[in-house]
Amino acid sequence: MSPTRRDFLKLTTLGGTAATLFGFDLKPAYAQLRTLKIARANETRSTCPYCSVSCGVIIYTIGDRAKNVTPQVVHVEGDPDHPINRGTLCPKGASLEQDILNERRLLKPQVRRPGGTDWEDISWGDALNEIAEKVKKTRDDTFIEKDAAGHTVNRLESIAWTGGCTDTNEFNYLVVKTMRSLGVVHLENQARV
Amino acid sequence: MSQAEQIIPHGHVLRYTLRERLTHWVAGFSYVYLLLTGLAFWSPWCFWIAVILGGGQVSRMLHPWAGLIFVGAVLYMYGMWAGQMRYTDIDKAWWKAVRYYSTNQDDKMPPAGRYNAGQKFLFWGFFWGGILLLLSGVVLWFPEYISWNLRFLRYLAIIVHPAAALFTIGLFMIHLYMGLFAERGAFGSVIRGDVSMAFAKRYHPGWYQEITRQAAAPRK
Amino acid sequence: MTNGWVDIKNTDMMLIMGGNPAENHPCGFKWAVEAKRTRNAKMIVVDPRFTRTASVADLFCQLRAGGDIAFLGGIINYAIENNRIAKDYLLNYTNAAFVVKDGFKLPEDGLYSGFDPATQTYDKSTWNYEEGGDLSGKASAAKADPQTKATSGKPAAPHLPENAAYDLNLEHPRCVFQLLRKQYSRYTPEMVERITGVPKEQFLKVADLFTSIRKDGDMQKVGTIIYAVGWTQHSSGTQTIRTAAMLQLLLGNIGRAGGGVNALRGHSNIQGATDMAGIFDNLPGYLKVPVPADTDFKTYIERITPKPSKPRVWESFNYWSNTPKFAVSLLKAMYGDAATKQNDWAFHYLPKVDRNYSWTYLWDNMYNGIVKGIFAFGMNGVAIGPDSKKNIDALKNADWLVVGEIYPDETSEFWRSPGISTDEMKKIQTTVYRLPCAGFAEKDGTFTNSARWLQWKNAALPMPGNSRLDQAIVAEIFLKVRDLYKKEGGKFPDPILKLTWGYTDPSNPSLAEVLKEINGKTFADSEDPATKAQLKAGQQLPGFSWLKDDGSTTCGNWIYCGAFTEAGNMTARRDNSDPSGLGIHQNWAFSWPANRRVMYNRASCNLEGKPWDASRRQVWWNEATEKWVGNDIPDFKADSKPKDHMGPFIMNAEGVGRLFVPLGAVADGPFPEHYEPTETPIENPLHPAQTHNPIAMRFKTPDDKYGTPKDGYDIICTTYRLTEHYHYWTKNNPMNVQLVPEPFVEMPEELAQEKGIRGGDTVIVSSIRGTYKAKAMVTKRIKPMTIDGKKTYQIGIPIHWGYRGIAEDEGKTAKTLANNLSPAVIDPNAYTPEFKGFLVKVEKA
Amino acid sequence: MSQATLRVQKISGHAGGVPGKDTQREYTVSKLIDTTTCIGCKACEVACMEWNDLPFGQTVFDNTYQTMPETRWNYWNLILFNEHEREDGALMWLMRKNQCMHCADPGCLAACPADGAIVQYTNGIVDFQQANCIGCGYCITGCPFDIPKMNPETHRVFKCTLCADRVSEGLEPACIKSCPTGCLHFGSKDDMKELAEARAKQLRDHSNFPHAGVYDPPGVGGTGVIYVLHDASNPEIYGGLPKNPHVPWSVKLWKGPLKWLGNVAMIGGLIGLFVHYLRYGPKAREEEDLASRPEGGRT
Repeated sequence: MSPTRRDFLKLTTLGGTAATLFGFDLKPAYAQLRTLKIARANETRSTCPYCSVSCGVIIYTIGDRAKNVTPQVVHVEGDPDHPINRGTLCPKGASLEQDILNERRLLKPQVRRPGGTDWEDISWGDALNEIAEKVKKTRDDTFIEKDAAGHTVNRLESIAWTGGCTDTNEFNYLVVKTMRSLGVVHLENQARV
Repeated sequence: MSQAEQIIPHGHVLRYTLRERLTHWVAGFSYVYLLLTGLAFWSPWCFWIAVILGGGQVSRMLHPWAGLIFVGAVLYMYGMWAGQMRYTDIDKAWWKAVRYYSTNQDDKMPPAGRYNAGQKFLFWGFFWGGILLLLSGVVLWFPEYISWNLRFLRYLAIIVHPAAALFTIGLFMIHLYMGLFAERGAFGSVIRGDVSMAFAKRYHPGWYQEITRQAAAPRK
Repeated sequence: MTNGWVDIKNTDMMLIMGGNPAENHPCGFKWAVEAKRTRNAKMIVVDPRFTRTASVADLFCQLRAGGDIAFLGGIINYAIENNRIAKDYLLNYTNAAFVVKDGFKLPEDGLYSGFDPATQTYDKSTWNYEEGGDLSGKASAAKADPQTKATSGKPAAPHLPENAAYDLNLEHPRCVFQLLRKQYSRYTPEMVERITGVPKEQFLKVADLFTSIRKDGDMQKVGTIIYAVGWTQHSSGTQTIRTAAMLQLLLGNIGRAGGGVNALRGHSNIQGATDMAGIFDNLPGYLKVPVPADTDFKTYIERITPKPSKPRVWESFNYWSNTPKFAVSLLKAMYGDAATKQNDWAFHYLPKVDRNYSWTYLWDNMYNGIVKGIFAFGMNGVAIGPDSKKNIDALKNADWLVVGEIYPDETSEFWRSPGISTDEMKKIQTTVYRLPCAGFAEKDGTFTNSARWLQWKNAALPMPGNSRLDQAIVAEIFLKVRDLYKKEGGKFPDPILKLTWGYTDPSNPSLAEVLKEINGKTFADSEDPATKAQLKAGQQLPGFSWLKDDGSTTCGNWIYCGAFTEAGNMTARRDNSDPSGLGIHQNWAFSWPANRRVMYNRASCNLEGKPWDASRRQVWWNEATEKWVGNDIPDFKADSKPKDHMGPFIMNAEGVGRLFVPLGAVADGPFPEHYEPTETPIENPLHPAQTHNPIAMRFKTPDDKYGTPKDGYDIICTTYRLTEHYHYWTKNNPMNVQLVPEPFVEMPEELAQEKGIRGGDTVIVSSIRGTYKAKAMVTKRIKPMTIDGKKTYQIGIPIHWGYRGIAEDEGKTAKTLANNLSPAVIDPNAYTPEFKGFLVKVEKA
Repeated sequence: MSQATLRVQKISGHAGGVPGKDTQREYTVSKLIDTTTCIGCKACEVACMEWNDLPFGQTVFDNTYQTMPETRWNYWNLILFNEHEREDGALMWLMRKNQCMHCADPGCLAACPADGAIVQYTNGIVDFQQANCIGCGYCITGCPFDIPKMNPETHRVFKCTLCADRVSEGLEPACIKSCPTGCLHFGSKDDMKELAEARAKQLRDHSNFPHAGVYDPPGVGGTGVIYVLHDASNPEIYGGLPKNPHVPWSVKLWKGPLKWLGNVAMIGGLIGLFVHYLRYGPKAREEEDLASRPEGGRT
């Protein structure tokens, strides 16, 4: 940066004005700008979770991944290297920072009991144990081993899985593995609708 | 406060009541502030004035409020003096003879009353100038609320305000010159309120006659 | 997409219909704009509304929602009658020359041959090719005695003939081309106008412009068709897409850079979800799900493995002949050592399916008490519909619901949806668990985009609060269930106990490990006979050509084989170079199948193996090395000589593209036929006696009602998304809420005038099923239409609001769901609900 | 604290010339907005909000896809949506990204009285320095495009900075980067001009837009944001894009002749009065003289 630069905050002082009143200043004038907010932020390449174009996005987080730092997102921008979006984003992708950093996020497991009129907090352990018990009981109660014709069907019609559009392939694979092993046939996904 | 309450030195006569003097100085001080900050906005070469007066932001913030005070004082003056500021035949003659006035040949002037035609002009000049400054000033105060369709108002204001201001500055300079330099005693009159009989007789012969007639009349 | 996003830049002509990519896929749409800018490509947009896409189109045409098959059929008719077809392509790369079985009947009366009104199903045995050889030049003979074979009776078990009859002159009256011509000769411009409401002159403009690329048989230019759920979400969705595919085959646009039929999927990973079989009727890699009649693995494999069916003089690669390898490797991946040749590779661990368990049936079955527990992970079934009220009622009947979400959604709060009183709430016996999951930025793993690219993404930051990774939640539930079965025993525990789960951290599987498992590995040293490449036991497979049906390989999804090889994670590759300039980007991420970017790219060359257009060279036959080579990976048998005449459509048993779909691979007819939407203002002008798709699926609960103009429902309504919002997700995002703060209904000025509605007024839209309340957007962009002589209005509703969201919680919306209106009726092939083109009425609130 | 800076070539309310002007070679940057490929997706609106960390505001449905009626102090970039019927009856849905035009002769800068509150960098970007802004709003009046907007809380005026902070670091503005269809471009003014003219020619030759052209109005010395329009003869249809924008006449009058007139009058008046005093002096030396002074006599 030029050592001769001066900025405008100084210019507005009387002295500054007087200096230019009685003699023209040939030192170039500079104006201050906001510092580039992502200059030292950490970059993570990711994929936009919205439509199927799969734009590459760069998630900028504060901190240099040092142990004592909890990263916080400060900006999200398109990945210019990505062959499809080449850095561009739509209004949804461009606002991903607000999706990551959102005060409406669910932060704790909750349960609504039969007949309940509000949510109750529940621990992860209790929630998962209860769910596992319900899965087993429902399965044991209704599992169909043979159909009317005597063919082996080994299916479970009473439990359904509905998967979302932003589940990763790996997650979906785990779902297929676990659900099909339970015998689940009501296995559906946003892909249908 | 009535005239009677004020002690007038011998050979002097009350020209401005306290109320009048106060009003004058409210208008005067606010005008000076307006002038200084206005000049700062008028030309970059004067922007330093704003810096001295607390910075551009403070100047911009207070200028309209000072303007309201000034216009308020002017309107109050209107209430006090409008009746005395009517244009008369003597004023007509006065203007015809103004060259004598400006060359200090006051004896060649027609006998002015409490206010000569020049002062009346000053009064009306400030009154109408004040109105223009107020109207244009309000637009300039809140330009963001003037919709795009009414933008001509802003365009008008931005030219009317300085034009009116320049006009009043002209009046102001003459007023200052007359009051401080040309007419010895005039300045004292808006401070203490009284002028010497001689002053009254010389500059406002009509008024002088009026008050001496009043003084001669038996008191009730 | 048969092609890819970037590939759109190579096109000369775009027909965008049933999709609004500018709105819903803006960043992909750039390549359409690029084609306009760099190639002067023309863009035709056909849509019920003048959309954002239409705003940059060269030609826009307003269509009645649900008139798509008629419109496209009309273009097919125009192309044939004006000889704007790709003759060589048609003859050699499609089944145009195949001769269809006698007894096959076109649906002049709305029904194909074989319809049984009692069961509302088709006997599809006549929907097949004739067995036999070359009938070229023998057309007259066939004409002379058309009845001889008709009496031959019903074949016992319909299968494709090994030696299909054909007529290379395309003159045989029963050859596919002649049937096609006959079928669509009824779709005259006048008929198109009656059905679609598009004035004849305007239709002809579109037909002329789109087919102009094949003027005088020139093969150089290429046209693409781009669509999305505007086609899918109809009771005839699949057939609409087929019509487009047929048109593209006729014009020779498939397999070519800048061509293809390009489905723009609506979400980040529903292509992946389809590939991975997150749907009831598939197993990963599009393997068909077993049915009860598949009493053993052999029966199953025989049923699902096609045999070549082609003219004897041609070749067919018939890639699905490898099905056994894919199936065995999948079962080995799932059950490991427990899957042995002796136990049929644990075939009976898989559930057998003999009925429809698709999305709409799922809710129907829950409504009827069959489904008792439901998992909803990132899936807001109540808002997504169709018929949201029915879905809420269904959830009331469930015992338990487990929701994995990042925001409070409609489904998890169905029990306190608007209109449910505290007393009613107390009667709802459903237990609801709402588990906080991780957002996209907090997870790694791959998404598969519309162009079939698998792209690895990295986790950027930790999860907030006490939320958990989705895969950790599922793993924990599974492990706990498994423990319970270990401890207590229970019904058929084997598949649960034997499921492979060898992840380093079983309760939180690393997704990279899962991807390695999906890719698969070999248990034995092996060698590729063609390339002599070696593979050692335990190594990752380089591609699906290495798969074996002897149990020596595993693979969780054969089409993803090659995604994580010994060379590492191919989906994380980031070399964006593109030496050909065709937007192939061979070394960026991984594209299934086998990293090919344009499917069926053999069809981009003529019979001799030379590209139709020398300026867009994708693949070609290298005479010197006697191999198919190119900028893309040839989607073909690498050493198949052009003179062997192997068909480029290697996934079809015929080896060629199907203008005529035999044997009910499409349930409602070998050729698409226009049927009216379930709720329609008119009778079908083609055959008033058969207005609807005879096998479209409706439901029968008290919540399932279908409206007619007689009930006062006479306005056609479509639902759609806005570019500023994403489904029911961004209503939680203050930025998107600021962009479009409130729900609205788009309607024509004329309709608004008639009803005394001004822009910004609150209106109530009602179908026979429910109501929707929002503000009116009165616009010139939807015009009234004349459908079969009747003045008809269309309106449109963006779907993005519900009863939980920023605006909703602030009390700024009426908290109604757009899918209160939509009917539960589905397409008989893809089972997708009809979200487009149902009937409503509109009133000022 | 390290801070980025940019060299300045024009300064508002500044006494004297611009320090260091014309002592270095510079190039002018420009945005190109091709309205014929704009799909009104609002990515640029969001990118602007996100990059500049602007606070959210309330919006209401107003029978349009447009986010809000006009730009705000905290919303610098707004796409204007207009349904327009052509003479042949064909409907056009015109979308125009509206923001600061970064005029070569900026009306805002001309009108601004505050020293250094508005600057024009040597690359042509016109930027507001809020620290120096006095909140007078003259820039609002000076702008022929209705761009600067006042924050009522802080009484400072804000507008698009053309992402000067990004540009100074060699990056393109946020809106440009985000634009999905590539209707936005960024580069040197010369390059953008060339690109724009070529696109306009393409529209004239290959599309049905015989009046396609480039909007780079000379009234404000050309702009740092240029448009390609389907119909350059009628820019008003794009949400009131002025056909021949210029700095308002009153601003010119005020900053030009009136300023000179006023200065001459004021200084002349002062000199005149001074000379008058020298020549004539006071009407009377002392108050006491008044009575005894010979009538009409000179002192």
